[in-house]
Amino acid sequence: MTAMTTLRRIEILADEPLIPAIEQLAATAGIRNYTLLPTLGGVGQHGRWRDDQVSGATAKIMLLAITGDAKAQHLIDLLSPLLEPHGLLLLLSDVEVVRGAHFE
Amino acid sequence: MTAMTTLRRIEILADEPLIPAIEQLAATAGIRNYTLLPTLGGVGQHGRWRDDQVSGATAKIMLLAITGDAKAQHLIDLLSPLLEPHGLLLLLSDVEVVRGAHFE
Amino acid sequence: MTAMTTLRRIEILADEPLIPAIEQLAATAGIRNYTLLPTLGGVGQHGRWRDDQVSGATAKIMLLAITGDAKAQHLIDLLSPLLEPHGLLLLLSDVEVVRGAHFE
Amino acid sequence: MIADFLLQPVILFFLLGAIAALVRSDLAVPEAAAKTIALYLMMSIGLRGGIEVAETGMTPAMALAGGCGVALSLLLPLPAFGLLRQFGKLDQANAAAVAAHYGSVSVVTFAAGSEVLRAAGMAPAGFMVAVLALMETPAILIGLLLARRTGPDSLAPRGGLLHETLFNGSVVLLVGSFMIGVISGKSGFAPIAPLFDALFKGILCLFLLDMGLVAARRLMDRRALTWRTVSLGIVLPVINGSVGVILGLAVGLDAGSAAALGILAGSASYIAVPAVMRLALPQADPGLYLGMSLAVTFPFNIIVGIAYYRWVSMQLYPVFAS
Amino acid sequence: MIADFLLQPVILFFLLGAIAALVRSDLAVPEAAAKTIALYLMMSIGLRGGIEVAETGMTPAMALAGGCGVALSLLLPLPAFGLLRQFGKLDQANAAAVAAHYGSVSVVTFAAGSEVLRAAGMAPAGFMVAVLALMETPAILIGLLLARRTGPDSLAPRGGLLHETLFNGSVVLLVGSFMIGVISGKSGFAPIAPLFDALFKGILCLFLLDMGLVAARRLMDRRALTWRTVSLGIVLPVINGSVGVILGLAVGLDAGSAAALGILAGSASYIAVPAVMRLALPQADPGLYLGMSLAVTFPFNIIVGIAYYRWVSMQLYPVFAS
Amino acid sequence: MIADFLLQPVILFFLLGAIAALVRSDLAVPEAAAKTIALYLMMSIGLRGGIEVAETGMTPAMALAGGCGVALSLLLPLPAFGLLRQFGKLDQANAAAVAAHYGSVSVVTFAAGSEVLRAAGMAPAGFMVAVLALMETPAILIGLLLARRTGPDSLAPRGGLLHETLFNGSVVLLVGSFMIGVISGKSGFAPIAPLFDALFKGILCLFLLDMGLVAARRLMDRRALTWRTVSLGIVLPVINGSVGVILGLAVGLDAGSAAALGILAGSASYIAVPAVMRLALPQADPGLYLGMSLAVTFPFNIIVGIAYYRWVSMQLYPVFAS
Ligand SMILES: Nc1ncnc2c1ncn2[C@@H]1O[C@H](COP(=O)(O)O)[C@@H](O)[C@H]1O
Ligand SMILES: Nc1ncnc2c1ncn2[C@@H]1O[C@H](COP(=O)(O)O)[C@@H](O)[C@H]1O
Ligand SMILES: Nc1ncnc2c1ncn2[C@@H]1O[C@H](COP(=O)(O)O)[C@@H](O)[C@H]1O
Ligand code: NA
Ligand code: NA
Ligand code: NA
Repeated sequence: MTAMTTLRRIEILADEPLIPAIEQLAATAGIRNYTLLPTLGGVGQHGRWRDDQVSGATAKIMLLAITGDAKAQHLIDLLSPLLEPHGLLLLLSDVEVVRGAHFE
Repeated sequence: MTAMTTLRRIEILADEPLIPAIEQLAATAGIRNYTLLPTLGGVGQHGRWRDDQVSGATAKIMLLAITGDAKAQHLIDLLSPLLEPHGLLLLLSDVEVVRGAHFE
Repeated sequence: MTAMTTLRRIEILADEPLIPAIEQLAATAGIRNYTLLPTLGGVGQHGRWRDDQVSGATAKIMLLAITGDAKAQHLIDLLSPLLEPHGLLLLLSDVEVVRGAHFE
Repeated sequence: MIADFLLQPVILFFLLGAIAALVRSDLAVPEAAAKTIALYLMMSIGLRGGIEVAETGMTPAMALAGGCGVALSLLLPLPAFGLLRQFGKLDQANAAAVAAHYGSVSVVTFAAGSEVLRAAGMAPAGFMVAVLALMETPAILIGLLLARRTGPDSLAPRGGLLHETLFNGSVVLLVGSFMIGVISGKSGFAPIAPLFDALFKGILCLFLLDMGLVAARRLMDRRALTWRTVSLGIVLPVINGSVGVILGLAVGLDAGSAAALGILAGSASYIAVPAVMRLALPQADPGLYLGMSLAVTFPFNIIVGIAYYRWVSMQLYPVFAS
Repeated sequence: MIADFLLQPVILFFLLGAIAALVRSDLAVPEAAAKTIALYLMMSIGLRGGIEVAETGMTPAMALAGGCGVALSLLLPLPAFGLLRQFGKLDQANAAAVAAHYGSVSVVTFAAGSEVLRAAGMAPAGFMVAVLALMETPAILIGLLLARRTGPDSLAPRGGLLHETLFNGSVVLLVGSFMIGVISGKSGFAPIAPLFDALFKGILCLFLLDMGLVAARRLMDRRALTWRTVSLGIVLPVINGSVGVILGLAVGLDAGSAAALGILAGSASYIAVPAVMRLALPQADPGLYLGMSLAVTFPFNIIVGIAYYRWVSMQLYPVFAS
Repeated sequence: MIADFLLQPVILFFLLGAIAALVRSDLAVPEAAAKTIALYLMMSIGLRGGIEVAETGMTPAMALAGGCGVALSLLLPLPAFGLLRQFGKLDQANAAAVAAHYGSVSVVTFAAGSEVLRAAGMAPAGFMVAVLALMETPAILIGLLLARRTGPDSLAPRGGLLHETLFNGSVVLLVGSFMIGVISGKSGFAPIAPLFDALFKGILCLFLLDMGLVAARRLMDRRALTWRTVSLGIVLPVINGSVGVILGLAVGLDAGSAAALGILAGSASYIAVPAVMRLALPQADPGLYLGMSLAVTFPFNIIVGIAYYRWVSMQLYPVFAS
């Protein structure tokens, strides 16, 4: 039976133009590896959005990063003050992986 | 250290034409905020599908909603009888968020 | 209140050309049902990728499968030796579903 | 002549797509491209039909053809339903859903058929585009009646299915483009003709390449298809198409327009109808109705049906004209 | 004449899109197609402007028009900001963001307006494309000054907002295509003219169909719009456009180019500016500024504004020319 | 003359894309558009080659050129492998993967090169498209032999790699379109020529804009590239291309076709080969082989290589012809 390690799964939904800045914040927290996922639309307290823009200004992207608890906390601390003004969605959960060392 | 709140993460995979109806059901359960994610294809007991249609009739969309336990239960109760006839996939898990109040 | 069953959620991120082979491995482990999700790009120990290829040779797809613990373990055992050479990402977590029998 | 027809690039690209799927090639047309091309085809068909009507003006033949189209869309599902229940051994919901598909029409079959007729000097009248639009939806209503749908458990939209049916994107775009063609006329069309006229056949090749891939992949996944349903996927268009041609000739349409009415009657929807059925008859199997319409009837019509309806119209035209 | 204009296919497709959205049809243009068409439009506009400049050479009028464009982009946000604060009752950040949008320009409004002017024998000079490119960004800088943005909590890129502003994809593509047009000239353009010239109006129809859908859907979601902001979405273009026309005529531009300057001044950005504002002024509401520019001002300009700026230019041209 | 060549819009758009990436602009061509354009280019190249063969009939030169193409694809990886191991300091798997890329061909380099040759009155024979298709895959098999792949741990498909290799989407589409061109001939092509012929160069501009973005972004991420591998990305095409031209002239091809054979030999695959290598040689680094072929060799060929192969062919043609 393959040994698993429990880590933290962070998902951040953000406007497309903000993604490079979030990547930089993640790097500050020591998180260099991530995956970007597309989205189609949604509704939040700032209203409804849809990926209907030529500019992509209101398109959103989901950034997924798997990391250890300390780094996850560090990134969350960095992001917390930005959540409200930039309308970000931040989700945290547990996840198990093989090769835990790969994620340090 | 930023304080986190544990909430419920609901994911519903449904045919594209059903999404507006599911949004209405979610609103009935008091869930107004959600995000829509694209999919490419899959296999289930109703066979294989692929987003190969001009009509989008067999394309599916994933609806993601983060909410409290009571509303999640309410939505699941509403959706349960529809899962089988409409070939829906419904997933529930725990998720932690900052600003728990934002999700009431 | 609708009864829920706890199962395992497996997510596998893999290069597009590998997906058929991974489907076959999953079938070997008794997992026949799954959903495919698109991705946009990412960074890992093998560097940065982006879905910028006409060939799709460096595009990646996320395969999502919900299954019981035994089958999940079986698939993970099959995939473990392939994770490093093929640069796969494998995630495992708990998930609750209605109609647990549907997922046997 | 049939050989000539089959050797046209547009048909050959359909076959190429089918072959690519059959040898399990990874060839694929991006989904966004296929959807955009479908929009283009509907705009182009609508515009060109509308412009022709702007030229010829309204004629009694137009009203007659429209009436025939609506009648066919309403009535053809009835015998189809019987055959699907008896011979096809389908349950009520599935038989009703499939019957609705065969009462409705396929825009791309009409497009390919019109090109064939035009090439043979039998161009259908411009108003046949309006008939196409009129035939898309009545069959859906009949299908729902046949299914005697009750279902308090349905996700069907509050606004009612009628709304979904009437304002389906393809119906709106086709009717709208037709009306834009009527309003702007030949001179208004001239500046946009390089896109909507000159490129039409080339773009149709690209679309049929994709249809070949889609149709063959569905045929290979043919979980839902039996020899009975496959047979009906060929028998229904032959019957419906023949009825369409004869009705068209009977009310006095020219041979080209009657052939086009046959093509419409013989074709099966795979855009508007499935979208409504997913909502209204979830218990019907999309693998079945899309399998029959896309993987059996569409290829049959492209390769054999169109030529056949045209042949029937040419044979019978003298009989009715005399 | 206005009626003639409104009955052009390109306008009718805009209306069709809007109607489809209003009746809640599921009609949709895939996002990837809309983005690709936008790239095509910018390449085509840039190339054709550049080629014309290659033909006529650099002229003093060109420098003058460029100066006017930059001046308008820098100054028009100031009175707009005042109106948005006082009459619109917006807070500082929102007023500044909206003002920046109205100082900047809309490429598609310019494209549609140029076609209208060309059809009326009032083709604007080729260098107006360069003016379009010049006007895209100065307004952004003024908008940020007006907002007196401080914010240590901002995600604004380390490279600075200036970089984002200057190297926005639409600016780079427009300027680059313009320069390619200048370099390769008429003979270099000939082999690619079938794509970038002949198809332009047809593809514009497809794009405006999508713009109609997007504008009307935004109007229906109009959470952020009040009667005050909607009114300003009409008043601002009328004021700015009139100023643009008069300034153009005052510095001696021909009637067509002055009308084009009016169209630019009267139009509001919905590509370059929103992208920067999401980064730099997150507290400003995209529902507001995209609602105003896309759902109010864009349709107003397409249906009324363009014709109005042209009319102003024709009326006043003799005054200034004398 | 070289300057003339470099000032063509198609090259300038490539440079524009590269510059946009270098200044870190957010300009991007949607992925679905790039894929669709690639399909279009292969259909167009295949059709136009096939039609020319339909006109000229089968010739001995055709068989000879095909034989040369296969020989080059099989043999060029061998010296390349040696250089990559010795000078490039790559391990066996990486050297084998890269060698396979340089034995195979780039469709877009061929397309751009053909346009250049045509413009210079040296149009290559239509059958060179068939040679292009023939050269795509043999190199893959040699590459796998060179890697002496064993690997029970591989995800390589049960159907075997041969299937993947032969039925790769680009191979199927190119060969299929070529055969459709041969079958339907000039008269069958006429109705679809407005799409597949007239628009070709314009659409190539759009594609090269994207290639410029992709190539420059890869160069900037150049984790996997060293000065040694970058040098080989220039040396290999020069050697391979020269061999191709000389072999072509030696077997008696005209100067244009020999130059085209040089372009094929000198170009490196970035569509069919990487897809197979991801499956068959996962330990080889895509950052390396796509970096070399897309970010070094492709730009080199577009900007210098094509002109060089043509020059070699023009210089040596008299020698061989005498
Ligand atoms: N409870 C939620 N569940 C899922 N997605 C959400 C939720 N709340 C917000 N979002 C997403 O995050 C975006 C921004 O949220 P907001 O800042 O509340 O407007 C929304 O448009 C949604 O796409
Ligand atoms: N066990 C599973 N894991 C992941 N996705 C599933 C699973 N079962 C069903 N699905 C998805 O849900 C769709 C409908 O399921 P079904 O009703 O079983 O055909 C399938 O086509 C899959 O995309
Ligand atoms: N820690 C992580 N979090 C999220 N995605 C990851 C992570 N590590 C790797 N990935 C994804 O998996 C791909 C392959 O990983 P690697 O083999 O490390 O290059 C990367 O390009 C990412 O898209
Ligand atoms: Na029918
Ligand atoms: Na303006
Ligand atoms: Na080569």
